[in-house]
Amino acid sequence: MLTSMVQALLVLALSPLFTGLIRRSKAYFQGRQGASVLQPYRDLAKLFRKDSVLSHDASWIMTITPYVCMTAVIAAALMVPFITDSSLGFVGDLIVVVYLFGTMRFFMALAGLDAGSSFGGMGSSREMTVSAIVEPTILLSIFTMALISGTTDLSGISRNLATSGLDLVRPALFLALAAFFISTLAENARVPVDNPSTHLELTMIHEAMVLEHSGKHLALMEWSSMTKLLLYAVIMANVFLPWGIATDLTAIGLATGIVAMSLKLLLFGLAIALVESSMAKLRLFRLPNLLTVSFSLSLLAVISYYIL
Amino acid sequence: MFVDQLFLALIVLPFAGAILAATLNGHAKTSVRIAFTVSSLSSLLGLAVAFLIFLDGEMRWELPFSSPFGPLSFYLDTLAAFFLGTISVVTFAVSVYSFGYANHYEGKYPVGLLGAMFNIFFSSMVMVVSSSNAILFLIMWETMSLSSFFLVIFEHRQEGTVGSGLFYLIMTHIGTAAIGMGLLLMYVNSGSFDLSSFPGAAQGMSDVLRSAVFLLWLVGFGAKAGIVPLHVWLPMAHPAAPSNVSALMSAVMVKTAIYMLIRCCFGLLGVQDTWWGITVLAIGCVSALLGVMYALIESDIKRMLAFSTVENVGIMLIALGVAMVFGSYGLKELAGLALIACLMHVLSHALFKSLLFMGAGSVLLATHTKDMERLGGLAKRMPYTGAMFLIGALSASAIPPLSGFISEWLIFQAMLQSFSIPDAMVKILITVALGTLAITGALAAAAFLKVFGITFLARPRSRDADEAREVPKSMLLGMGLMAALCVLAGVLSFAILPGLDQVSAPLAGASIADSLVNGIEIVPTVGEFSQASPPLIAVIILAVMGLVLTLSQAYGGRRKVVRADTWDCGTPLTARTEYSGRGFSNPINRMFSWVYRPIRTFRATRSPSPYIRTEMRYTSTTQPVFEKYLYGPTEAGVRWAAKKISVIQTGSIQTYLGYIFVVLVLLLVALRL
Amino acid sequence: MVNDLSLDTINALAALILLADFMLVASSRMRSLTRIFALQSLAMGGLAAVVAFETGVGHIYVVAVLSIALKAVVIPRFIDYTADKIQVNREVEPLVKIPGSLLICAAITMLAYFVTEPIMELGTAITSNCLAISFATVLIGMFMMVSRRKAITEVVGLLVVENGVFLAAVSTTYSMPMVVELGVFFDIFVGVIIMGVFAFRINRTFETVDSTVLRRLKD
Amino acid sequence: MIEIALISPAVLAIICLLLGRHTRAIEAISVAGAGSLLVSGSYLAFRTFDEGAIDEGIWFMDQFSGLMMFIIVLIGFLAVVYSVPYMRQEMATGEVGKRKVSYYYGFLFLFMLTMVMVVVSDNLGMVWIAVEATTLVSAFLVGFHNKATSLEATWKYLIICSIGISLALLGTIFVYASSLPVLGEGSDLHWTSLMAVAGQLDPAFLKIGFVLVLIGYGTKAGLAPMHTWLPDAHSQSPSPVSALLSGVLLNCAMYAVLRYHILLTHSPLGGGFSSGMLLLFGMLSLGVAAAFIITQKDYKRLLAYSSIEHIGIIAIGFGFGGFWGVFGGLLHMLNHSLTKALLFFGAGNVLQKYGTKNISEVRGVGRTMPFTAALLLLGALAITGSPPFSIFISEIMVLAAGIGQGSFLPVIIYSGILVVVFAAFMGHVVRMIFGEPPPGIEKGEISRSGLLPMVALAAAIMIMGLYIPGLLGDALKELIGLFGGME
Repeated sequence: MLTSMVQALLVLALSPLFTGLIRRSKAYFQGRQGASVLQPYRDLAKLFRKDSVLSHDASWIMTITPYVCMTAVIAAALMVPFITDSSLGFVGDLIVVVYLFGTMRFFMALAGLDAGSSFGGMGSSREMTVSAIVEPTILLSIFTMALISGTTDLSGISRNLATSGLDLVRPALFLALAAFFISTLAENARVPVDNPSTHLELTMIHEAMVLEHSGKHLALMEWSSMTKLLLYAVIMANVFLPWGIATDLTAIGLATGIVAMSLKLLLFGLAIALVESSMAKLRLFRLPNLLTVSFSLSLLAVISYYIL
Repeated sequence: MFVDQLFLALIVLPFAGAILAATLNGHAKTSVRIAFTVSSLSSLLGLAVAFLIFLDGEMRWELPFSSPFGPLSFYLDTLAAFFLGTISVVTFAVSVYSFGYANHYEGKYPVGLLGAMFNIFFSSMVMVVSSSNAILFLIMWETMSLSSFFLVIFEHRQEGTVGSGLFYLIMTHIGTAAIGMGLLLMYVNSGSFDLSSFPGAAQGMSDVLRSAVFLLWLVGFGAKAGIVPLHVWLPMAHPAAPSNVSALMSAVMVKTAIYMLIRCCFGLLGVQDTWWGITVLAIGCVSALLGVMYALIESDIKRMLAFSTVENVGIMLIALGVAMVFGSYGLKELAGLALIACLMHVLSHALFKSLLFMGAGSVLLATHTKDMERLGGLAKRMPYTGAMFLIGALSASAIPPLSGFISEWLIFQAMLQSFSIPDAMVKILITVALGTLAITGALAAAAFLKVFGITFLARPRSRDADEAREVPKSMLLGMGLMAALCVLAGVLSFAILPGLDQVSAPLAGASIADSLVNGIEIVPTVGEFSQASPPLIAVIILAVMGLVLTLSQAYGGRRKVVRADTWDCGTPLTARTEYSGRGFSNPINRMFSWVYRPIRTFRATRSPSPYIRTEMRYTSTTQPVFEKYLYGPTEAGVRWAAKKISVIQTGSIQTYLGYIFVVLVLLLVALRL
Repeated sequence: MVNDLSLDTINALAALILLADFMLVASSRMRSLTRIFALQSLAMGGLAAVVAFETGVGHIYVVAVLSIALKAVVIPRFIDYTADKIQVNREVEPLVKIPGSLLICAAITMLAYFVTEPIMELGTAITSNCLAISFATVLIGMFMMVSRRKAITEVVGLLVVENGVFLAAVSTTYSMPMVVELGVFFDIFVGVIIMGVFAFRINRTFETVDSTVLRRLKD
Repeated sequence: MIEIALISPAVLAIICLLLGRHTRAIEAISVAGAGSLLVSGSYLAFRTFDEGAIDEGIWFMDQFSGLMMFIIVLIGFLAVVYSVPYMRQEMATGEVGKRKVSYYYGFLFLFMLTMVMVVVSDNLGMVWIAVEATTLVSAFLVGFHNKATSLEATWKYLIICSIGISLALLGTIFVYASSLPVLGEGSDLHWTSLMAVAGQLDPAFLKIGFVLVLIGYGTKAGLAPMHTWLPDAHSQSPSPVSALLSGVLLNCAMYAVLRYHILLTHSPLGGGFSSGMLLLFGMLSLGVAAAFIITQKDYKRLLAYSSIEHIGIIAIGFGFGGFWGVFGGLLHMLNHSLTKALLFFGAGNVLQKYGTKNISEVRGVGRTMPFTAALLLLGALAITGSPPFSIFISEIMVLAAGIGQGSFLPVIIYSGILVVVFAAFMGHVVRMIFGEPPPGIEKGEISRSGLLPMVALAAAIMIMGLYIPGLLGDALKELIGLFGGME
């Protein structure tokens, strides 16, 4: 109980760092100098101290959305194993986590519509379109892991996988991992699905939705998005490649866990940055192809689990 | 004994109320009050009966006179009681809502008759789930259809209403014919019209015959439940009906079909073949997916909700199909789990769909339109309706820990357990169904996001929407009740599930209540596969929410909230600069254009410069695929044949005599040969 | 046992009835139609009388007398009267030309023999071989109704059918019980009168008795 | 005893014809007379139900005749009651004069007399005479309005039914012939005496006899393809007469066919031959009627075709046979009479209000005549086989019989056509009842007293939908034995 709270706080605290890391490495790959890895912290702190501007047209939905989003990611963070394999898995399993992210997306998209600007609507519309395929992909790829490890509890998956050595490794795992990786990019507004640093409204998805938020509200929105990104990375690390996770609360276990997690996150951060630097954003109506590929991969993962 | 009397009262009361309301038709206000007081009282009675049956286990009761088809008996077990309870709860809330809603018909339509039919409709649903005699069942089934038909065409002077109602009536009649044939096939083999004699007879029937009965019932009840491609009447009838009626039809009437499918496949026929389950599963998948896809692109709120009903019926059938597959492999616990998931979805869908239809009714009442493209900004003008509609939409989108989420979660869990099935092909099929269900869930969220976002948020798109006012208190009360239940049924689902187990245990052959609920946790499986605790999720969400609010207020100090115009590149902010509903769903419309087959036209008036267009016109309509390729040709074919046959009535007496001559000669020759 | 002369007479009369059928189909004048019908009815009556004589059943005489009185005298007169009154064109105006009609009637006669063959063998009556002719008469009567235009010809056709039925009754069962036989005659008589009444009315309303114009009611 | 039921309508007819222009007196006497006829007829019917057959020499009544008798006197009484306001309205609009009204009531009673005679005659020859007499008498009622169309209808009715009935006479002769070797000269063509020796009758004669009787009386019963006169006659006659023609006369003709069917069932031939023929013609009628119901533009013709459909169902019921088939067939005869009478009465009100028989010109009956509309809608639902009305019960019995027989193809066609008919029929009626009435149509019922018989019929079909009175049920079960449906 306490461990998972601490871990959730840790995730929350480290998420800007992870975002900073990706931005920094992306800059490196692109031959730019880039800002410090701590820049996201500064941005958030600045935003927290600013007044919020709300649209005349917006309703109470706009106001509650940042809090709902933040709540949803924190609740999800409580159910995801981080350094150790303990989390509040008995409260909610992987489906609950995925649907908590769904809640966040739902409210974000509502807020996008609420201000009555055409950009917000466009962002919401595109976000929901993308998620229509991405969400099932995520579910199916984690289900594959649930089947492999015999539980739908995320901690349980990590534990069972980590403690059984390489016994449980199957081709399905890699198919699921590939599908999940593409979905992670799509869900977290990364290239090639979305461009997080775009300035052109017509190409935006995620940014268009939060366009009308400002000040403290924007800070919460940004922070919850960062946390979501980190959580996806953590899930990827702990569900698909959980080796090294701390299965007990001894000092050695924890140390191994921290080191393993840091390495894995670094790796994912670099991978994301690499993808973002080497690929161009896809046109919106080319996206279905990519997403369908990832969905098929995840479906194939489950099927191959049964066949192979 | 006490239950018997309550049940008698439950039969008599609505009829008395109906007669009274119809007689007082002239005094609109009084008749509305009487009708809906009676219906709310009788729904409370229904709830009491259901509750008592859950305590006692079952109840049998007979009408005091006999018929050529044996005694007209009623039998309620826990399954029937569960549906009786669901019907009653929804009817109660809708009755409360109707006090306010029905008043606006005063002076325009005979409200007393609305109230009378409403009561008969309720009563017929009660009797459908409780009839034990096949013929009595058929009678009540058609009474239910007829009374709902009259309710659908209540606003008969509206363009298209009568046509929609007729289509509904015909579809449901086709269903009744199939059901009747199935029942009679069973009767022929059992020698008794009592449903309780059917399971025994089913044992002695040949495979082909039993499958024929199964398919007949699947078509018959499927027509009522709205399975694709028999769903076409739903988006026609539900929008045409008064909203309180659509709430009842969508939330509980289609459930009576699910009830009968469960009853037939698990009770009357006994699960026999795996392919039955697979068939139900496949139909469920297609219905769920197509239902939600059409819901997504619809811009009429009530039509959208109707398509969403198709989707949810599909989801229930997926769960039922999985239960049947498990049952066919003798996996009783898992069959029980899937069945519980199905029942939970029945319950949660009843709750949120009635809430949403009532919400749609409130919107309709306040703005006189159900076209999303003319709405908007209602969350500020009708805050309570908006909030409650949002709760319904969240539940429909399976947002934890609302009831819709719990049921979907249970269905996922049941499907994940398919690894226990020995046949790999079946496992893969269930996996595909699981993927379908996941896509359905995501699309449903998009659809409900759209309906809430476009209707309630941003700026109003018409004057009607701009001038909308909050609806009367009784309507809010009805909706509030359902909204509260949507939340409670989710959070307190650990208390509901043992009750559902009482329903499923006799059908599936195994009780899993002990393992399913562990304190406030739900452990939907054998072993340690997965678990969740809805109340804890609720607690965590509330706690974290409080924490986030407090901390974010604390950090950086209290900041002002400034009101300003939305930024829109400097263009004037009008209703036309908002994103429209059609625009919202356009990416998906394009992505799945092979399903929707949209017809798009683009026309621009020519002007001297190619860069300056004085007028541009873009239209996009979706083809009604099933109407165009299935129902249209069928009707045309029947009409064509009728036209051909009707040539024989030439009007010439010589021809007529010729017919007799020919028939005589033919028969004489045939006799000789 | 059976008087050869009677048998010959019966066969000759039956042949006359069949001949009358063909003459009816062949005739193109209204007047001759009723004459031939009267002749046929006379033959019928005669046949009945012979049968009565041969079997000694008293009431067949009554039948014979009634047949001759009604069908050979009263009804033809009545039809002629009606036709005069409403000034029917004297042409029969067939829908099927006369040579064609005759060929069809020949085919009908063969058909009648074909279908009645097994029954004739069963028959115990001395006249049972007339059955084929009675069927032929019924069918030819119907054919007349189908192929002729005028309302009056339809009535005549109907009466020919009745004659066929009567012949069948005489040839298989030596006619029916007395009370029935009387009732049948009464009905036929009243029927013809009523049809005459309506032929009047139709003529008044449509100014024709061509029943092919009666085609307003159709689908 | 039976003579009373024969004499009283004859006397009433004569009184009506004699009274001439004293319309009020005729009306009073007619209603009272029809009422007393109802009492005496029902008494006879219930006596047969209760005690079994009554044999009075040439008059004979068993439960089957009892059922028919009850239908005749009941619908007859209601038709007379309905005729009073109907004829007054016709006089008010100048359609008919006082003299004609006396003819109308006179012939109405004669018509009832002939129908009663059909069902109480023991002698099959007498049955034939009575059936022919119904044609002759009712021809005047069909042609009552003396318009071009009604004359045309009458002419077709007279000619086609007469030719049909001649064939029935031929058939009767053959059946008589089949009995001669057994009974010799003593054969009196009485149905009871034929039944007594049914086992020894000659099958070849019976076969050809039944075919001719079926075509003959089938013409009168409206079985396709001999039905052609029916839509014309039923739509052209005054509405109360249509009710009698559709609801009662068709049943009487069917009754005659079924007497022979019973005979064949008990003969060495067995029931298979006649059942098969009934099934064939029933199916044909159902199909043909359905086609016309779909394409129909005239609501009285719609009802007429619906009668063909229901006669088809009755034939199919007896064709399937067995307990449920016969039960359903018999019950359907009663149910169809009640329902069709209700609908024709309703159609009469609509016709007098709107002055047109065109479906497309009648809109918004619900607004102009709410009670008629409600009863009409109820009747339409009932006639198309919706529960909780009685026709549903009999139709489901027929279906059960078919399924029990294992004749799946006919069963599928039967149910398919019933669904199509339901769709088409309701489509027509619902459009008439709802919507906005055309301009110039005043609101208000034609008459209140005209609604009374309709309400009575509606109540009857609703009650019969759930509950069959014990006495009737027992009588029908007795009859099932007679039809050989018990084995």
